[in-house]
Amino acid sequence: MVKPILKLITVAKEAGVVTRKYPYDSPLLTEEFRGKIEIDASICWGCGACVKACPSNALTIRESMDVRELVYFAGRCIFCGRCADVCPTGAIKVTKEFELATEELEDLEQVVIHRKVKCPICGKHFVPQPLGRYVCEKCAKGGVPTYMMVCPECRRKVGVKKMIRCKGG
Amino acid sequence: MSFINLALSLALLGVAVAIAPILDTVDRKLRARLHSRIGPPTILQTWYDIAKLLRKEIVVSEGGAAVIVPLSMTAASALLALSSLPPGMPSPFAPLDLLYLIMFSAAAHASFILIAVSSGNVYAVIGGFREFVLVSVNEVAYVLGLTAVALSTGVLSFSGAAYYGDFRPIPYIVSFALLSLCLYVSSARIPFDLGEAEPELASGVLIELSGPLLAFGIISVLLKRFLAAAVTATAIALPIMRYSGVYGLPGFGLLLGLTIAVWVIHALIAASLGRSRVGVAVKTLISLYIPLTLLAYTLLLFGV
Amino acid sequence: MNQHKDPLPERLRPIESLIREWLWIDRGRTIMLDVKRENLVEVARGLYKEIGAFFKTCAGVDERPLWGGYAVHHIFGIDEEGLDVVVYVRIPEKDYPWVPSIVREVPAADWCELEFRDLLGIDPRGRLTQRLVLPDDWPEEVKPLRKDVPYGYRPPRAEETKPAEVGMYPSGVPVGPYHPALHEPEYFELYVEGEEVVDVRYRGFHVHRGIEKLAESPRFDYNKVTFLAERICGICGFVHSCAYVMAVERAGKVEVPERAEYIRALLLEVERLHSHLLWLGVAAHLLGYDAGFMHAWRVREKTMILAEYLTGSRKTYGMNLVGGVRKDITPEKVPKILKVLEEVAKGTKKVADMIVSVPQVRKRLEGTGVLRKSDAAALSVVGPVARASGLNRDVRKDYPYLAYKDVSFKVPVYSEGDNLSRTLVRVEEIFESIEIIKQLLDRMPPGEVLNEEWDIEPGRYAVTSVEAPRGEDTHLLITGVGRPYRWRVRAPTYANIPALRPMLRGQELADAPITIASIDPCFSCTDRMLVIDVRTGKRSVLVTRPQVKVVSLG
Amino acid sequence: MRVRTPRALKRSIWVFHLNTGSCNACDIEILDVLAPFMDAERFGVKLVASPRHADVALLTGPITRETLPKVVNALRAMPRPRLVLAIGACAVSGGIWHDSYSVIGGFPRLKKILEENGVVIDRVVYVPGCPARPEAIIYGLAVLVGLLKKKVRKEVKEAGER
Repeated sequence: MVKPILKLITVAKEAGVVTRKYPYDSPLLTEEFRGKIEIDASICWGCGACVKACPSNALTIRESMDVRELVYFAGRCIFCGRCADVCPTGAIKVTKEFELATEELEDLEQVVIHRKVKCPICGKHFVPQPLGRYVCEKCAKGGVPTYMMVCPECRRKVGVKKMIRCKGG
Repeated sequence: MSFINLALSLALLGVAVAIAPILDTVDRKLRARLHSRIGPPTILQTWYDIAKLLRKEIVVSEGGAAVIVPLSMTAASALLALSSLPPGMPSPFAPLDLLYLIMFSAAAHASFILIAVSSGNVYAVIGGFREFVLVSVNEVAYVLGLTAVALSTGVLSFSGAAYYGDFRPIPYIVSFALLSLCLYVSSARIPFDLGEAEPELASGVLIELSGPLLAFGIISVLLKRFLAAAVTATAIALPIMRYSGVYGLPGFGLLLGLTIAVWVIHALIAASLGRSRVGVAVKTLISLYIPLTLLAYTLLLFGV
Repeated sequence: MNQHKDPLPERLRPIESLIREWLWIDRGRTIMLDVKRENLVEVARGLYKEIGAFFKTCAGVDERPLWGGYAVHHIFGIDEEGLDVVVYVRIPEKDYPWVPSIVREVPAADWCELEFRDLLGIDPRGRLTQRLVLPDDWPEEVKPLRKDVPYGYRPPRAEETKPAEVGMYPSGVPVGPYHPALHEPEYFELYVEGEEVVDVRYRGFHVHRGIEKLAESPRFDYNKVTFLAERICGICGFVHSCAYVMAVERAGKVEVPERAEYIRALLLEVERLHSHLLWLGVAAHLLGYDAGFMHAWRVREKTMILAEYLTGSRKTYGMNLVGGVRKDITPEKVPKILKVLEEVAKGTKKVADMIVSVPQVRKRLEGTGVLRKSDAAALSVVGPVARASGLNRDVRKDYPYLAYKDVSFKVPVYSEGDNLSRTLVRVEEIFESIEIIKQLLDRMPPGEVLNEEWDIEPGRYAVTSVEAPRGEDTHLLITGVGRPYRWRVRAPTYANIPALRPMLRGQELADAPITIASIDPCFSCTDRMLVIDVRTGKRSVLVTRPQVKVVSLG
Repeated sequence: MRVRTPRALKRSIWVFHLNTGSCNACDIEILDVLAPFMDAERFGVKLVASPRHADVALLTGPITRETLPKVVNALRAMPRPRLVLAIGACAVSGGIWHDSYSVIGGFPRLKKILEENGVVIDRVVYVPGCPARPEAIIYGLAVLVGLLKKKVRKEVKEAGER
């Protein structure tokens, strides 16, 4: 009976008190830890690559008439960081934030609102502005930016008309 | 029975109720340290727990309301058993204090088992059954141990032994060993906390209790535990009182101090052992009790 | 199917006449035997009894979109050859598919047959059947794994408001579903005589989350499923994700950089370290020795911090992708890893020594929960449970994968088959794992860790096994378009739970929790998708008065 | 009726572990909270074996169909005030399984079922994470009993602005 008591005392003495006094002390985080993500609205295009890569549907896109909302719901997030991997602009950063406890599920939402480009011909809203601008810039190098801000449908119509005119002319 | 006797006895009861939860926190603190962690924030943790439980709702299962009777019986018997100890003065029950002690301790254990039966939960009933097996072995040895201790002082009363006992060291030590072992078992600590065995019984006897009822249950368990430590402490204190004449308030302090010391030793043992199996526990106990009892009584008979 | 028409291996000659055709799916590793339905029982008997193969699992597949019928794949493994044998049976019926049951020949096939009955409606004929996987109020006609059932279809609950009766068998002691000894909702009913357990009834599959169906759903693709696979089990998740990606890579012939294979193996061992230390602590706790629990977990915490340092998360590492891993182990990290390993080795030694020195702990481990070698073999148990019963089975040795062929290590084997030997096997494995990690760090080749250039053809097939801390984890994968067509997971606990019966019978009730825990059960693995019946017909004697109520329900 | 969280709960929090079909990762992190490195006993936290003794149910998992009735019963057995800490992505919202056939999908949906059954939950705090790290669980407990304030709040940003 004495042996286990002595052994326990030795082990406990060697180890000392190991408790980390979180929240009064810093948490036991390593530099690699993946916490909540943060979306930098200033460079986000609203392309939806992250939404496609997200295994748990924590990132979703809500479409309405003139607005596309990129919604990040931390309550469903599995903190894998795939969105940050695939983000073409680097707008998504993985932070070390883990103190997310809350009473209201709403608190866990992060919404990025993208106004959509309005088609000058039919007046329909179709693509988030930054994404549209990016595509324009890319195509500008190729030299045909004219119809880039026109919705795909009108663009097709215009293109067809143009072709007909070309052929006819 | 004088006024001061009664006052000291009542003081012991008051102190017991007040410090048993504190000692329980000490227990937890000590265990935490042995686990390399900090443990409860203050010494009052168990009191805070009890205070919180008192404000919670009571959920009573079907037919479980009867539980209140054995619950109060347990606490009352433990207290009565405590008051048959001499807290620096002869106990109010002297010279029959030993008889009362045996009676009330048995009542405390029995009513504790009744809690299990009246709560009607399957785990509680198994826990109660285990408790019963253990208590029935232990109580016999306890009676024999107490008597042997008293016989080796020549007086069949603790209160008397503290004043005019004639201590025979060898039989006293052997009987003390027997008694303190029984008392450790009756404190329901590991390896003998079979009735509450959490991994299989989900805290057994007390499982159905909630809110204030649970608080009451916890106090009963702690009082039983305090009783075990206090009886062991009395057995140590008796020769000191007898030969150095520490009576009255200092005697009270001595008893209390020793009780705390015994509690801590109990806690230390409990922290470093694992839980036994009921069959094994009983076998081990019998194999220890029989030789110890035989030895104690042989020594007493042959007047060493 | 990937075809290699090569001769049948020598070992399979005895059953050659019963095989219609065979295909090498992966030369030297996996062979598929196309067997006529009426020959199935014969083939299973031959493989199991004459050839000495172990049974791994079986899977039903809804192959109606492919050729118009169902199929059942029985997977056997021949450990000595490192060969997986898939017995493939076609079921032409569209409406009432059935297949002969092999449970009489192969007792280990008990559960998986019930599983394809529940999930696909393929009837295993010639045996007792009852519901295993699906909840009791699930409508009989909905078979969730059939391709025509949408993945998110939730039939209305039968009676939402009625509290279920648990512990309805008045003579049993319920252990679970919410019980302190089980940290998972599982339900064991122990029939006891006095304190002795005379029989066990198990109702599991409380944690069935429909993973296999989800993986086929349009919500997922090959890469996303790795994260799903990881969440089959929070303790050995990396094992599942490894087995899954390996299956995809083998089926799709995806090149994997060698360094990635080393990193995967290394993380698998880190996971084993944490899992075994976790088990050691929980075992000590179940024996009432909390100091053991605390100290084992104190040592374990270091491995958790290490895991986070290497992967970014304490659990569910999120490291695997098809084609490699996401994060490299840079040379700066090596000294820290070695330091942690040193501490863990030292700590484990002291704590294990301390735990075993406690008389009660030793007494309750020694000679309890005995699983004899013959029972172990008949039930095809895996992992430490098998090794403690004298079966030398370890996937890392028998079917080498990843970087395990390049490292040397010992496989601890004990012959007593009791709880103590299972403990010792695990403790020894902790030290072996530490050695393996050191060797891996030493020999890690340089280079890339992720190959993202891949394209996977549909209709390919792979079977992979990975040695989880609890034993062999087998995955079967048929590729589809953009995502798996069928993915079947057989977690180690699935193979080990049936062994609880021989282990628990004749035990004292007090030792039931530790015995149940001694297989290191991981129900969340097992239940991805399913009650053992009390077939003894023995009278159970009650411990307590009838109509007992479990507190949590009262 | 809404029962106020008694102040006494700040000093003594007894928790009952209720796994509703989780993958075990959150569950082992809960045990980790009690283990030496985090040692929740510092806050008077104690893991109890019976829901009758508990103040807080540590609920993990997406609530599978099979566990649903048992979960309802276990929660009903708790005396009031009845607190719930929903731990992990699954308990918060169903996590990666949120639309699978055999799960209910997170505590918010369970709460509705509980209300239908007349089981009142006095306070819930959600702790996201997959798994929630031990620190996050401690933080959640502290928020639950009112020792700490929540940090997160809904963010709505217009693209292009910072």
